[in-house]
Amino acid sequence: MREIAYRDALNEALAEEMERDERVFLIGEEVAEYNGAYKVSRGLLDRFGARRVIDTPIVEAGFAGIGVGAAMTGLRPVVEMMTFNFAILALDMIVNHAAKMRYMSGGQLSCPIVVRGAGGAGGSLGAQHSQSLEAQYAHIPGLKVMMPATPYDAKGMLKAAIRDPDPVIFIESEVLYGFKGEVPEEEYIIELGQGDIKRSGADCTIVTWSRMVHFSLEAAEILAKEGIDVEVVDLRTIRPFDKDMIRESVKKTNRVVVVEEGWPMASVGSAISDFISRDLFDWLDAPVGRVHQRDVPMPYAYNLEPLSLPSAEGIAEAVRAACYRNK
Amino acid sequence: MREIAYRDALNEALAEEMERDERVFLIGEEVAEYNGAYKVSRGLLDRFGARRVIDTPIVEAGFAGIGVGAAMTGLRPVVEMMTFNFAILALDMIVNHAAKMRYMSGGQLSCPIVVRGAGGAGGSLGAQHSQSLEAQYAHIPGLKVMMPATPYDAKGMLKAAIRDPDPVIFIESEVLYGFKGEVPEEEYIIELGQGDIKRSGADCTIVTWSRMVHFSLEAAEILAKEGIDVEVVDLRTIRPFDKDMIRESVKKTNRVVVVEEGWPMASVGSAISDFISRDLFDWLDAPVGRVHQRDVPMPYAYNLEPLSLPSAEGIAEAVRAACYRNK
Amino acid sequence: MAKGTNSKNLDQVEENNGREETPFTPGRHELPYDHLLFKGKTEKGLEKKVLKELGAEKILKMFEDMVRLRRFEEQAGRAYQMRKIKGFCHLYIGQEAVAVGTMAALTEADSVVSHYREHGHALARGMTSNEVMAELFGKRDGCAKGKGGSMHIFDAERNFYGGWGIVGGQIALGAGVAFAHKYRKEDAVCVCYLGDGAIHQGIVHESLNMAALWGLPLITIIENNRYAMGTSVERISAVTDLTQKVVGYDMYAETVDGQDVFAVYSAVKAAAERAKEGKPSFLDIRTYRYRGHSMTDPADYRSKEEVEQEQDLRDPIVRLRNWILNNKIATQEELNAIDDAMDAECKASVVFADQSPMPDVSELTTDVYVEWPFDIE
Amino acid sequence: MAKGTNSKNLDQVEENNGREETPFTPGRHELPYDHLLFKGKTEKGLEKKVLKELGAEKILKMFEDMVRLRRFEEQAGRAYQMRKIKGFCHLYIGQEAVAVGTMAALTEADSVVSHYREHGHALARGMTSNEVMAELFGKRDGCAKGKGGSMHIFDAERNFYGGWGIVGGQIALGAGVAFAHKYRKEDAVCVCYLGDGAIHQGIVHESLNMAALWGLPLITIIENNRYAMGTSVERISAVTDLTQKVVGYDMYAETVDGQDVFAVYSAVKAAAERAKEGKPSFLDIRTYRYRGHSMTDPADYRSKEEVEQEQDLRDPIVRLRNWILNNKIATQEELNAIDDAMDAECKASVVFADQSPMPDVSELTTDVYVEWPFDIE
Ligand SMILES: Cc1ncc(C[n+]2csc(CCOP(=O)(O)OP(=O)(O)O)c2C)c(N)n1
Ligand SMILES: Cc1ncc(C[n+]2csc(CCOP(=O)(O)OP(=O)(O)O)c2C)c(N)n1
Ligand SMILES: [Mg+2]
Ligand SMILES: [Mg+2]
Repeated sequence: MREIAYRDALNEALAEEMERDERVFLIGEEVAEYNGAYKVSRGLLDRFGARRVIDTPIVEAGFAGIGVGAAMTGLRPVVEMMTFNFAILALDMIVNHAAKMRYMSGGQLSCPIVVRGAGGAGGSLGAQHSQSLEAQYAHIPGLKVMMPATPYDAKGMLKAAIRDPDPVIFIESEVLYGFKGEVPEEEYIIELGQGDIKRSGADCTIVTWSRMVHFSLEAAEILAKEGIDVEVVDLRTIRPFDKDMIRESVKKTNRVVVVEEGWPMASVGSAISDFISRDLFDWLDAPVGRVHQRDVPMPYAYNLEPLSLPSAEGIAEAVRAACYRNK
Repeated sequence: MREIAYRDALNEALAEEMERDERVFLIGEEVAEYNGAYKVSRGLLDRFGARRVIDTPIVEAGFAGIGVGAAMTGLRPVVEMMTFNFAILALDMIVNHAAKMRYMSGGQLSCPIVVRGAGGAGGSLGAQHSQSLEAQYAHIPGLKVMMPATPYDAKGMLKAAIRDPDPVIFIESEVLYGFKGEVPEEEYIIELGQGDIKRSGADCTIVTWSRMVHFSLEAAEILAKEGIDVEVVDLRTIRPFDKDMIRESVKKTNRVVVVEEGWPMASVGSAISDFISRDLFDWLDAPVGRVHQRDVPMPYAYNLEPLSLPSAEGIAEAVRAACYRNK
Repeated sequence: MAKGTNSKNLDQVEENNGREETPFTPGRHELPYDHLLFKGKTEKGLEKKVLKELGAEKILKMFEDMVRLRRFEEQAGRAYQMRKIKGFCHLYIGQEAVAVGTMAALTEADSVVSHYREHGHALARGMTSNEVMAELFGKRDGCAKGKGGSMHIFDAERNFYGGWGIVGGQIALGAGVAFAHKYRKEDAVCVCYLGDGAIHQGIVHESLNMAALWGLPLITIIENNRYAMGTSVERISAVTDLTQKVVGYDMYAETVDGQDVFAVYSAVKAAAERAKEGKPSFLDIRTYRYRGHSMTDPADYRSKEEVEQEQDLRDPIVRLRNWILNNKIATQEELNAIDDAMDAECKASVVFADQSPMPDVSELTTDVYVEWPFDIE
Repeated sequence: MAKGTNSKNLDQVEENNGREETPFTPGRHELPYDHLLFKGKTEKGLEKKVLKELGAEKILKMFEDMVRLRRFEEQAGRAYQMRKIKGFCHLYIGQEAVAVGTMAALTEADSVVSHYREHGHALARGMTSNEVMAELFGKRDGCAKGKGGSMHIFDAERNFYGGWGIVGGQIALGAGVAFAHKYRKEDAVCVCYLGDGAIHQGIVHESLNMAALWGLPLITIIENNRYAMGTSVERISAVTDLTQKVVGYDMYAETVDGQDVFAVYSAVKAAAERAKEGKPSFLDIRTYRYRGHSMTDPADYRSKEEVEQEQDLRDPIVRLRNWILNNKIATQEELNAIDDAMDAECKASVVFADQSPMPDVSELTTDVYVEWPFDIE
């Protein structure tokens, strides 16, 4: 099958959905003339014109709000946040407006908006530009949150997000934009809320998403050599997350490590780990293991940044601990 | 001992600290001429003048940023957010600026700011005005988060927050402002990070904070009649939270319920519950119980709002479950 | 003290380098109570022009609507005192000409976005007293089944898009609705209401720049009642003429007498025509709020005299009533009949709301999502 | 489709009510490349006035600083290509007169707040090439021990308060620093740098209103290099004369030739005097960025000719060099010597940075808090 980059898979999803539904438009900083800061929107201006691919001033709250207002009338905006570090400026529009519109109107309205962009640490970008902030959205009723790890998932999930009638926060991994993988020519959709077993194994489960899926698969390779057979569950959607897939896997392995790129406290990882500890209390042979970024702002120095982020070896170590094995 | 209201305890803390240290000033909407939307700043304008008690336009990001900038030079701003629902507008200033200043400057600067105001559900205020958003701050390295439940704690904790050299998010309970309790005349400080046993008991631990402390104590009374002796741990500071106090209590009771006012996913409660499940894995006789707001925006109708919030009976039910007892 | 805690600055507060002390925000103004009154001139003979344009019926309908708004809010205020309505309740009394004048200039295809002081806007747009009052009561027959409340009135069928409680936020939504009208090439405009205090919020400036740059059919109405809670305009704004705020967006701006329904009507009518040509407008409409900011506000930041003079000299309903009588559009008796009818309607809406059942408990978890693949929680 | 999903609007996109289609944001401008050039008149004989005021020494120091800034960035650019510097690196080349002219007008007591394109500001404020270059390299001898990086340069001792990466956010911090100067009754001002793209961010408007209302000693400098990444001013602003943006704050505003260090110096000098009287200023300084937005930007949103003409006709260093020679302040040889010295200094800073050790691993968890009652995690 053909291999294309994560950014191009996203680009195809956008193009196909804009082709299919004239209500869909793309709005954000540098999305049109510049073809996107990360080139996800390459060629869309030429193809769909300035009415449907719209460059904005640097006003995250303002153009997110325009998206929310347009969605309120039934349009299907895709709002690009150059990165989710900047989306904090638009959080009020997402949390206090998009997420509450349907409930406060007693079901009269809905908000079919997608807010998408780059998340996570890009590499030597410093503290303000290297954050994994999915917890800010996963906490909020009224929102749905998706985070693809592969080009295949990226395309199918973004198409589902755009078709979804509710607000979807779609966080891409900045470092995966160039990552290549198989993507079929035929159309397909990956439904919201469905996890995916990226590697099946019998000894220990790793539950993760986005960039950390790849770190976890690396760790699984390391551990395979040591005779530990790891199953890697990629949640793909983190709100709502696939509880049944986690249950099934953990009931098989009885050991689990939750891996996330971001900070540990009040995080998505802490919530999933908590769910497992309580829901599968009698099935666990060891405490749930957790791997996450160190609880500090991201340092710039390139010897420190990798020490702050999770690593394949760090994940492997957590799995060994969960299996009461040492190297 | 004299009894004063929670709002007046906060007022005394502000007045005493402003008296003690001229670097301390209060800034926010309606804090001066109006004496505060919730009257926490009553009398401060008359006492300290318009230079140190400053009314602002309705620009949460702007005046929070002015506070962060002033703190950067060594002043000690106390920034009042009328409620934390509106503080979302200032989140970038807090998360991307205040919390990272010291780290990014390599320790050259610090940000001794306090951002304080009302949190939680006030009663029939609707979805946009009834949120418990402490998770947005507890998630962030560089911040400290305090949430007092009684007038005594409110005064001692706010004084500690103002003297703290780092950014402190101080979330008060909107419905507790009129709540009265004993507060000594003499000065005292309640150090950051210290929990408090609000009721000691042998059978089950409840870990909670802010308004839910009172709901939990009510639940404890109900349960006492059923012969279940509950210990109520008030964390008071949720970042960092008092791990040792939790350990000690749970090692004694072997059963625990975590109670919070807010939403369940990626919340402070999920993080504390997760900590307990993993750190005290071998000490738990039952899965950690959790009580929280329903995972929906707050409804306005006054028959629905109480059903969305935790209740004493609901907490009691969770404790019974943790004790494998039924009513 | 720890290194790097800005030590060099710590001790500098006390010392005074000879600069005299000036406060930051100025204190309560000593300006005459009417310093923010509409001082402009409303076109001469405007009433007659509007009469020709709309006909007597419509003028009487405007009178009826203004009376309806006032009686409705009086009843809402009473119900609040009886604890039938709880939470925050922001009454519209005194500002009726703004809502009624605006809505009279709009078509069904147009849209409206408002804030938390929106009961009047909702009624003037055509919502029934019953569905609005029932929402204030948090009852099943409310426009949002009691789930939205006083600050969050919605009516999708009438393009009445809320009812929002975050000061300033609604302008971005309004710009988004206007964007949608243009995107769909509809012959429609969006009217968005803001308070005089909301103008300083950053998102207002972000939105107005885009509205002007993109030629969105947006009419921004500053309902300038002179106070933001307890704070009067000049205490928080570097300029008191709010039309100056949009010079940086090259947007049409105008100050309008908000206690004159004819003036409001024609200003909005003209703005709607401009909007459809791709020129958004910004109207600083000078009005006045008779009651406190919300039901719990004693409003002692202004004098009793100020309020009384407003009511005695500029009440919008009295002004319209007198004009109608002077021009023999209707008789004393006919107007009294309208007043009685509105009074009866609004009282009836209280009974209706009171008797309406509470929302079903199942409503707690519905309307969170259109589609959710899992149960909530 | 589910009820209440705005169904009535779903099918309306296709239909065209006869309105012709107009896009939203305009396309890449066809205006002449110099449409945003400084068109005003800089006071005649200004250079001589400044010469009298500062003396030849200081003028030569300005020349030296401008050359230092340029050579430094050239070296930084090379180091980036050699992957010695990673991440985002925003070069200042072409804008040197703005930083040097501003700083020359400030005193030690004054403060500076900047954004991510701040290497030039940091050096002009007096930081050494070594400590800045080492920070760009992420090394222990960097001003922040390598923990801040290219976008986050700090020097507390010189009141150089960053180095911030959220576009527009720095203005609120700048207003806060100015607030602190006034609060402490210090005889000092705060200079805050913003880009032409940052002006639209809401917090800028929130902050400028307060700065004007409160009389804060704040000097806002729009470093107008005509582009925000790939977007030129007129594509995202409803007005192209940015001084119009502050009419609503009744703030002193002026357009300045940013390629003329004398013009920048005297504009800032005058602004500083006003600021100390409680009158903040807003300077739209017209300059130009020679390189791409960051090292990875091919900058094909503008023509090669545009850049060449800028370099050939208006280069700030060439202009100052020529003036110095024409006025016999220094000889060709002396100026070449300065250039060589700066070149050597900046090359040496690369060697210094390269040889500086990585930050100690313990630095990962320090400087998060001044006091923390627990271990991190
Ligand atoms: C972002 C935000 N900050 C603060 C509040 C609290 N608040 C509600 S109304 C109000 C005053 C608004 O005044 P104005 O804009 O003049 O409108 P008016 O109430 O006079 O109609 C304030 C401060 C809020 N709801 N939202
Ligand atoms: C809030 C925010 N949005 C977007 C970005 C990404 N970004 C970085 S610089 C920049 C352009 C800024 O242009 P301008 O203000 O003109 O400053 P210049 O780079 O020209 O000096 C953008 C969009 C950011 N850093 N912060
Ligand atoms: Mg007002
Ligand atoms: Mg620029």
